[in-house]
Amino acid sequence: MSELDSRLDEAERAHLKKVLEAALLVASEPLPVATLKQLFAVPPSAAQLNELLDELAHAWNGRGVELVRLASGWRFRARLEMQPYLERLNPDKPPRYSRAVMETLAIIAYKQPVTRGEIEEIRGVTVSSAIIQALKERDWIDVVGHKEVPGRPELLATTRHFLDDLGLSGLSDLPPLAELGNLVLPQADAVPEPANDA
Amino acid sequence: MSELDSRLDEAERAHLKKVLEAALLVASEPLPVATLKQLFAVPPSAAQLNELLDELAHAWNGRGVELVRLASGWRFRARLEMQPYLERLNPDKPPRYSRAVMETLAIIAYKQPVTRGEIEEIRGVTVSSAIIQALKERDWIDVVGHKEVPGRPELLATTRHFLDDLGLSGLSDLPPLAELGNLVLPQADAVPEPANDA
Amino acid sequence: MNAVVDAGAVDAVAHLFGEPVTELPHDLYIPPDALRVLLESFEGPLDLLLYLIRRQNIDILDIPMAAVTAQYMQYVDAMQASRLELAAEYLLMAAMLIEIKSRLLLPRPSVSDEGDELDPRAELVRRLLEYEQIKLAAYELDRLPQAGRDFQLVAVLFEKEAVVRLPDVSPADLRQAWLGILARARRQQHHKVQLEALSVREQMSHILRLLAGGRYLPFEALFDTARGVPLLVVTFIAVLELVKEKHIVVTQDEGYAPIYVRQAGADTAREGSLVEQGA
Repeated sequence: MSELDSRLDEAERAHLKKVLEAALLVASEPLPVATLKQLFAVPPSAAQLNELLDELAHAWNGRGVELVRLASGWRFRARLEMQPYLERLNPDKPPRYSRAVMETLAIIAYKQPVTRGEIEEIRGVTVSSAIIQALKERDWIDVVGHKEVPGRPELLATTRHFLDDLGLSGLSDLPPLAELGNLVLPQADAVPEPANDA
Repeated sequence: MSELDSRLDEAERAHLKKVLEAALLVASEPLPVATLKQLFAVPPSAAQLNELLDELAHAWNGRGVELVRLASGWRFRARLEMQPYLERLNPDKPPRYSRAVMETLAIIAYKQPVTRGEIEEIRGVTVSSAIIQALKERDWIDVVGHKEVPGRPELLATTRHFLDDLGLSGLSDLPPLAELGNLVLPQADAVPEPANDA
Repeated sequence: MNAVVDAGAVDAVAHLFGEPVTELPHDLYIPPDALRVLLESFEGPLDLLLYLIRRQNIDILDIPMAAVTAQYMQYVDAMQASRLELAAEYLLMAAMLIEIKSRLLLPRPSVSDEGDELDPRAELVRRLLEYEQIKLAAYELDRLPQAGRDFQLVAVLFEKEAVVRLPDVSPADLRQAWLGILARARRQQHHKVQLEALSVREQMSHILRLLAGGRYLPFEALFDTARGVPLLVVTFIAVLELVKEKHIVVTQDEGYAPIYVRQAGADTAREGSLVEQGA
């Protein structure tokens, strides 16, 4: 039917998918289509590969593992619903980042590229080196340049690895920022302050 | 039929296998049955687990990855036949043929059928037996006859397998020699080549 | 590390992203331990201020500066009274709040170049809104599933060293090798490197394979008519070349009789092997 069908017969398609599946299952990083092409002496076109990968992803529907397309390529990962089971094998809960870390990360993600000074201006407090260091070591942020102001501070931005780890295919997949005017927080359980402390 | 069937219905079996598969795919080491039991709040018996794992392994027949039972437990691993493909993705120092091998191969490809003497005449140096042997063992060249001159030397030619490995449909797909003449300058510094440089 | 990562063991007094302080007494006598927790539960003066404003459902665009400043100062005073090390930013904010309040008390409001009235609170409101936006974004970001924390990555074993790796060769490598030969040949003029149509050489090898083992074949059997005229021509040239290079022998008993082709020396080869067997 499609152009692809006319060129790859069923046996070829099955073989290509078998190799793609094996490569993606053993890969420790997401694999872009350009890399997947290198699997084959006579590589299929990018369009053919994408079609095969879509079919492969579809074939994993309903399994405990899924094939997803991320910022830096395709990767297999366990579905979220498997986490309660998998955590039983490894009961050490991975750390959750503090609000200070997450706010710093959010500023870098949404306002990038930013300097540390600009982060501090938004948060109203000093940003500790430990926070920047932790995010760099996680390979979630890196230095993309220097701002041409006195001191030439580092310009920080998020990495592809950050998008991969959060299952995003690009920055545009980030949760949209609330508009400044609409920021009224629902405060259902707001306790009124006593009048005498004014 | 079996005792297992009487206790686990199809939906339960499918669910258990889904969790087992996900756990084994994300595990970085072999998982013994005792560990796999911990996945479940109400664990199946070891016998039931083994039967499910056998079924799971069977379901992976014909794929590029297999589920195997090792001394230390169950694990997924890439099949041996996937190795040539997967290695293309991890080109950590790919082995390379020496210039002597490549030139010998090029001469056999372009001038076939040729004798070893003719190869030596073109290259200007002796061709070691090791080179010819290595190319024969790889099934890239073979003997297609003997030249009717004293000593009846072997006539060497490239094989179908050589074309397949290089992704060529025929020798005419090789880079045309006629265009190559203008791409090179005569070698200024003639470094004598060692005779046996396989 | 504790400053960076909360291992999840946060007490009820200070939730990470929820309402930060829910159990504080209103008389502002706060035990120092609780106050430390309180202080740590805010991400700075903006966060504290935002909390005070939001807790009372105050319109952020019309902040009653007197009330808010008084509340803020009470928290700061309590922190200082408990000799908690207070970040300088809290004191800076206190000074700023007092300054805004006093400017609001002045009879004539300041006027911008365009003649608009400048609300002394405008810059504070802008910063509060921007901070709140990021605070919400951080909360949403933290809710996204994270690799390792909320889902696992697949890692199937690939035993790499199981098989000896053979070098890969591409047609380009062959081209490169040939260029090397050419470069040498140019220097050594006596090396005549001829450029021939490859398909002829290929066909020569093919014919020799057909005739392997001393087989006799009818001349016509060498030609595959189904594959087009060009190949027929190439095959014919290949036969001529093979005859010229004495690789094959073409025989015909008489005119118009069938023409047979065999490898040159095939008979002798067979005789040779017979002799060896007998020996």
